[in-house]
Amino acid sequence: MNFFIKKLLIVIPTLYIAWTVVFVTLNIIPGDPVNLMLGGRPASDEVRENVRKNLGLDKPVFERYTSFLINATKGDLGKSYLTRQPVTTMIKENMMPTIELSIGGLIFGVFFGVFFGIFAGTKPNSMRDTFSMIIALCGISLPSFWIGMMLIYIFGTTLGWVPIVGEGFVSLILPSITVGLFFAGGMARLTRSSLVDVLNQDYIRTARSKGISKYRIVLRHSLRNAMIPPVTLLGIQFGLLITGAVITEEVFARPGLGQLLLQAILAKDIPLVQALVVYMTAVYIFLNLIVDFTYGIIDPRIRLERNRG
Amino acid sequence: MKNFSIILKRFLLNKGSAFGGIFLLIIIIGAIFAPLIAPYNWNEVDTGPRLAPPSWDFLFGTDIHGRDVFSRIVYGARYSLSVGVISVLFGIIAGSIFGITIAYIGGRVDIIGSRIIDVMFGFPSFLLSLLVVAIIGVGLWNVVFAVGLASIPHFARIIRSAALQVKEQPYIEACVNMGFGKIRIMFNHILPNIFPIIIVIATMDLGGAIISIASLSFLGLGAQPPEPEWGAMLSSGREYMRYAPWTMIYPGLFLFLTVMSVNLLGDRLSIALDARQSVDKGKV
Amino acid sequence: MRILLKIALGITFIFSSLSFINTANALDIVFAEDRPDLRTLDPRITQSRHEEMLIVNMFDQLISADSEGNIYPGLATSWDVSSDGLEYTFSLRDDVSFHDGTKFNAAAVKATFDSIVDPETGSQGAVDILGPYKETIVIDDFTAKVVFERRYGSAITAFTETELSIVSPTALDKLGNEGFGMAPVGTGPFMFKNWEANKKVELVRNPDYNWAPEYMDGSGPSQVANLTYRLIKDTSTRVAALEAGEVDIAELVPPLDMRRFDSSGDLSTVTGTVSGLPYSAFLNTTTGVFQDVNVRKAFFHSLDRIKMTSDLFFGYAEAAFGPISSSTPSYWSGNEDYYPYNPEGAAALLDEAGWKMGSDGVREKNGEKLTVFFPCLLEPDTCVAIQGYANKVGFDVNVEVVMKARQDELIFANGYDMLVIRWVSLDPGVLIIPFHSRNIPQPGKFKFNWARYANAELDQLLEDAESAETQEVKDDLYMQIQKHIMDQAIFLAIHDQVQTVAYNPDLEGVRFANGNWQMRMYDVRKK
Amino acid sequence: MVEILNVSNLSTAFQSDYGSKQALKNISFKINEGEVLALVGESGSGKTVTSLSIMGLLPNNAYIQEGNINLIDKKNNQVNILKLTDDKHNLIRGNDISMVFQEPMTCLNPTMTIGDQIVEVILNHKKISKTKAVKEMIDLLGLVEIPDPTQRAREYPHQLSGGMRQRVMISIALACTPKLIIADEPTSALDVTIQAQLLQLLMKLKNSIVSKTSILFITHDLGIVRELADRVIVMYHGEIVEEGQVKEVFDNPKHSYTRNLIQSLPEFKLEERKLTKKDDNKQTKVDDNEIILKIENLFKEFPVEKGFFKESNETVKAVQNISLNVKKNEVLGLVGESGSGKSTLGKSIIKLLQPSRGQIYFNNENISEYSNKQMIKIRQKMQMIFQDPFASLNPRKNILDTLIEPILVHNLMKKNEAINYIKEIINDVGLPIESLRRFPHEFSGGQRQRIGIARALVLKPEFIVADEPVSALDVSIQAQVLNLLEKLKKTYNLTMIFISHDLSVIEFFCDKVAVMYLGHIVEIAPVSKLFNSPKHSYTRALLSAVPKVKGKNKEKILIKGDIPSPINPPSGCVFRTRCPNPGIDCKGGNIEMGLIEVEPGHWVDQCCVNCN
Repeated sequence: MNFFIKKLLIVIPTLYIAWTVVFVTLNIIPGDPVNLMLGGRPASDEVRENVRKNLGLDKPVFERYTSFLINATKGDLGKSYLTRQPVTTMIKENMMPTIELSIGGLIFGVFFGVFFGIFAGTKPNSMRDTFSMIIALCGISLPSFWIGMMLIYIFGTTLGWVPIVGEGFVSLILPSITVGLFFAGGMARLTRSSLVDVLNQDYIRTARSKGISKYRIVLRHSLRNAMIPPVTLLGIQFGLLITGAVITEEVFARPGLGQLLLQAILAKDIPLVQALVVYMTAVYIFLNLIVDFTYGIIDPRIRLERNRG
Repeated sequence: MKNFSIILKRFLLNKGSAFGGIFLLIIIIGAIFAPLIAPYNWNEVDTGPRLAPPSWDFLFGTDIHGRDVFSRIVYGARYSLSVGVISVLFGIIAGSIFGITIAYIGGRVDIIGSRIIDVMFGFPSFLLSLLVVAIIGVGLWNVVFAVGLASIPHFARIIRSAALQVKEQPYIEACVNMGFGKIRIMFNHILPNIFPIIIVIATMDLGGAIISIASLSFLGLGAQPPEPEWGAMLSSGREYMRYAPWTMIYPGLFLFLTVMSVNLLGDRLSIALDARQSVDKGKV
Repeated sequence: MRILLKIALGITFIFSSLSFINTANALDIVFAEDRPDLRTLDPRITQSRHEEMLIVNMFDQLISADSEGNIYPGLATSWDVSSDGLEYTFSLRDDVSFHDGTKFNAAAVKATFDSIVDPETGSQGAVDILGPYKETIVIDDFTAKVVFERRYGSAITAFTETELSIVSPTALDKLGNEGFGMAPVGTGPFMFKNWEANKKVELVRNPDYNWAPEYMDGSGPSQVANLTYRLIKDTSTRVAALEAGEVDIAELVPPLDMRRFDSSGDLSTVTGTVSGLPYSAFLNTTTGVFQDVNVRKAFFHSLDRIKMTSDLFFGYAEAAFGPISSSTPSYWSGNEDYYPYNPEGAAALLDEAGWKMGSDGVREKNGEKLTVFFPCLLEPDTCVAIQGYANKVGFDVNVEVVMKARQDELIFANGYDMLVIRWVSLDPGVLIIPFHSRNIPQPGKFKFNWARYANAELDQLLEDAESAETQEVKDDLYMQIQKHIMDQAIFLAIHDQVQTVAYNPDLEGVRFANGNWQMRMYDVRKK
Repeated sequence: MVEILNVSNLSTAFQSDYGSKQALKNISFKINEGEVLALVGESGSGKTVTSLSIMGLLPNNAYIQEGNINLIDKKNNQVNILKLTDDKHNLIRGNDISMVFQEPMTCLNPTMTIGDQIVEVILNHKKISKTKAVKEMIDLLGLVEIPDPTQRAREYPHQLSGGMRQRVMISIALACTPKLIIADEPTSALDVTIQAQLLQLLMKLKNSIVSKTSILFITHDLGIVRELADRVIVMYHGEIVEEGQVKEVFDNPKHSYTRNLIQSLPEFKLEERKLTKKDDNKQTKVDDNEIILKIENLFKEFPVEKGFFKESNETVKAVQNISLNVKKNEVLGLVGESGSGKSTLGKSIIKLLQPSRGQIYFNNENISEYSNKQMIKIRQKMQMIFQDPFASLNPRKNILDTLIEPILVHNLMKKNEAINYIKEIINDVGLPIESLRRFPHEFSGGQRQRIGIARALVLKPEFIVADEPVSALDVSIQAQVLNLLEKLKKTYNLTMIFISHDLSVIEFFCDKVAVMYLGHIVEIAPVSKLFNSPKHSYTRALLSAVPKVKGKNKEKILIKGDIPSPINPPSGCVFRTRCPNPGIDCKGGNIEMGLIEVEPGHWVDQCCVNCN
């Protein structure tokens, strides 16, 4: 278990580095934040000065950096320039829809991905292999915003089966498909190729030499070994979920972190962008930790090496 | 040269790459000879009635400004393809140099290098390109640079692992034994041997790059009016989706078919060149 | 676990909402609002018409005006103006109370107006509409006297504007300026319930509301029990939701859908030509190619505004010519004879100004190209249409679709050649905002004179018009103002603003507020 | 003799991009009950394809053209295997016929415990309860001499050594006491000493528990055939060229291919040389030459990479305190099993690896601290020949480029002058001139090794390290390359270090031999002295483990257990844990290692000097 404690310790410096990188890049952005913040309001020069002071923009960059860091440890990530609301509440407000969307996308992606992967991998170069691989290829070639719009057009407006705006579970179906499709394509291709690799391994030939039936070989021997690369892909592709969220929320006009981030970047709302980026990186690293954990379960070599390590 | 002819035969014979190849050829020819193929000037307002449905003289109908959608798609091919290729080229060249150097020099340089890659991998590449666009401003060529930059960690990681494998080979040790310099070994011996992998991941990622650039244009950050980039066309077509769906369907369809054929070629190329190793671990 | 709970809740919600819809008496209306990024619901601060769409139904004004602009008693039963036009004495209704129970009286009026002019409040709209306000004197509980520093011609119409609605002083003290904006308390027919950022705002019926203005059909509390504003930015999603019955009323419906609904009759429609500044473009007179008045005139001549408007709006909006729309009081019909569509004339003007046609179809003058940088925040398709026409005569218009933050930045940096604007106002007095020289924006001072045109004679005309005594003097002064603006070709009007609304056919009583942009929902009821 | 398997005119072919290739051409043979039949031939002779055809495990691009295989199964009714459906065939696989494969490292499922993989085959064929099957599994592990079986049953394959895993494979094969066990080169991937242990185990089991079972033993090593098999079949290019009793075939082979196969064995080569050159004066000529290479207390340790920043505290002690010297024109042999550090030593000498400590003198110049720049001049003089012919040439460069590049880099001569010189060298290594234009993949293993040698000679070196130059080649080609090396040694007046794990090759080629074990040199001696009167117990055990075709079957000295981990080797004499007859203080591990000269030119580790 101390492997995971060590891994957790590494998370903090990575987050810190990610946050610093964003702080530096965002400060390069041209445009004076005070102007932007007071954009809408007429304000005399002294008003402008005290705004600059309480934003702490008059202090040199390094001092701002340390003071921001101290507040961050206390959980206060500063206030958004535009809405003057604390950034953490804004994230909390918009978090749920994105989480629902990501989970929907994940379930759709993993389910169809692994299904088509196994369906194709067990009979390489057969009809069903080429068929499912073409579908998987379509999965990764479909631009998510186009497929989203087509889904709305077909199922929403013309057929009217699925509510477009509505609340709750039903309105989650189309967006999850849009986010999940790219995910499913990647998973299917990888599951298939790793299954084919495993079926060519020597220990499969040993199993056959033991007179084990083909069906049992696929289930008992090859599936478990074939699952390692797709799980790795799972870890890396979480990033795609966040990307998907930005576009899908725009197409389906759903509120969420994706929208928030897009508006924040365009409106150069520095504290909000920083908080969002750190939040997304934290989620990304956290999910990768879970993936690492599943490694241990699937592959004894890794588990044993870690207990010793 | 027998080896090369085998690869070519394996590559062409296969029906998948045939479809991919033919479609891509059509797109490329369309892009180059756009002025001849496109019936109208892509930027000509009111060439026909506004939002007219597809008909013989307007194959894909017209958009809100009365511009012929078919001509705009043909000219749009120039943008979408060239844009994708340039951003991947930029990413691949930078990624290769960075990947090979940290792989070959190894030691502390390799550790720091791979930590940088891991941190950059912390950001989803799309988020990275968004940030870059926020800094350098909107515009098609800014987006190209942003997507290229965002793809460097991905390329560097795969090329580094491929270079590490080649570095262990005895023929590289022989080069060291014969007193060759580091640069000569890296670019005269290691690079040619990982070239197949570079080509494969480049083609596989070309599809992804085209989509990312189109997505950024869709969000309004990439191509500005009146550029006929497919992503931007999709975005403006969205307003009139219900009564003029053709302004949205056709640009998206061509974007999809182009990316599909590029991915198909990438797949077949990887099988033909039998670059089994790390690349096949999935389109990461 | 929480997510499972969420999904279970979602399912129950669907069932409940199905059973919910067909209960007869309690009428629930869902209004699809165009802009999600609402910032405040405080009438004293707001400057965005989208926020006012909700505010108009939560507050009342001293004087109430119907959609044609006729005046009726509102919270004030009667009012009389002093001979020198500086004092307005209002006798107020005594049977009105705020949503939080506080009694409505003269003190509330004084508190509201004093806070508008207080810089701490940071008012963006109300402070200009209140004009040369001096103070309010509380004569007795239900009589208040509003005193101006100098004669203010458009005072009466000003008191009918949503921005001058009366707010609850107790709520103001309790919540403070920013808090109030998030949870407003007024006297209007609907009370604030909750606000989910970027998603929806829910209002409920004010049960003891019975001081509706005369022009309303009903009296007493509104028949609408719950009024929900769903914020749907994407037009096609908004219209799709309307057709699918998930939303009862939708604003800013695209013209083509309006035409479809009118012909099919599945949904009822109503269109209002908005008064105030039409959709028009400022030409920056201080930098770039538009410093030369002839180039500006040539640009005006190159556009066929009538054809462009009919092509883009399919007849649902009219082309505009003057700085204020035809439905605004004191509109000068003379605007219509300026700058008809005349591409040859435009080319001649440009040649005369030394801009020779280059080989690539773009005009040049001693090495410099005739480029126009045109950041476009509103209606990108119209900007592209303008670009199409102008480029035909040799301009090279670069359109960049921008967000508000980017546009503000460009305004401060004076980094633009053209910018688009539209403004809802009931009174020609609005012209002082974009054309008076004191309103030229500086870094830090956000003002609306984006043409950056400073002319003492025009300033004087604007100030006199503001304090004109009689309507005739006012009309004459505003005619001279409009003539001056059109002569200098600094303000290119394109088309009138229209508010295209479609709603569920078995509803009636859907009614515009004054200015034809906001919708008063009080009278909505089942047929 | 009851006949249990009858293969009659079996032909198998492979379909590939290059068109179809005939693997077996109409072969027929019989296997009798309880018999050990050896199937011998070089790579590509079709011996493995035969076994896969019997088991029905041919890859999917292979197909059986004609012929049939009749088996008398346990219920002794005759069955034609080729006609069976896959399900029917499964009943036989693992029950009537079972198989042991060549690669121990990859033939066990990494994610299943050893116990489960054995129990699986038992439950698959025997209808018995799980607990009984587990009990049977434990007994089987004991049978194949795996220590502490209950604990091992719970471990995973990656926790066992190659030898142990092969024992598990054997226990799986024995699980259902099959009629026939097919062993496809079971020991060729293992070290000589471990191979000896396994062969001895197989024989023990054959004579005790599974006497009725017959074994089809596939190998390319004639020594094993001599010691193990009753009958032998020799295969060449998919055809059976000779069949008969082992003794009869070895004494007077009828077919010319068999004869050539036996002749080209290093043992016989040595025999020949002894007959022709009586005076054997090669030894003395070298003694008075000056020392070209001198190594003092050389150490090489690799850090074990662990943790986030790869900080490491443990090290792999590959080379420990090596001192030796090589005279001009002398060939020093480095012999030892895998993990003994012989390749690391070779690479450290020519500075491919930077030694941790110790001095290296080349032509009396101390090059141990030289930077890469300073080494460039020296590198010309020291070259290396690599083991794997397929990976030692850059596949993307034709032969001319590979050879000319070093000359141009060191600008020894102009371009055209260099081309002529290269033509000369290509001729010397026995390759046609046109081969210069072609690419490595167009050559056979032997030819590529010749190119590797040419590349080593192109810079006119004085000293060459040959790292197992012939062990990847077939026996017949091995002989040709060794002859070539000997000729070039004279014409180019070279000094060499010859690294190999094959003792007979060392005996044939080298003048002086150093035996290495776990990073240390345990014995150095002239080749004749070492092979006739070995002093160190490890050398003695090593020599006895090599299966011999010629000579009597002398008593084998068996070494127990596996090679210890180089990360923390045993204290004192590193061999003490496996020494067949360790002395008292030697066992205690309190005697330091160090070489003592017991006879002129014959050094032995002091630990072994006094313990026997």
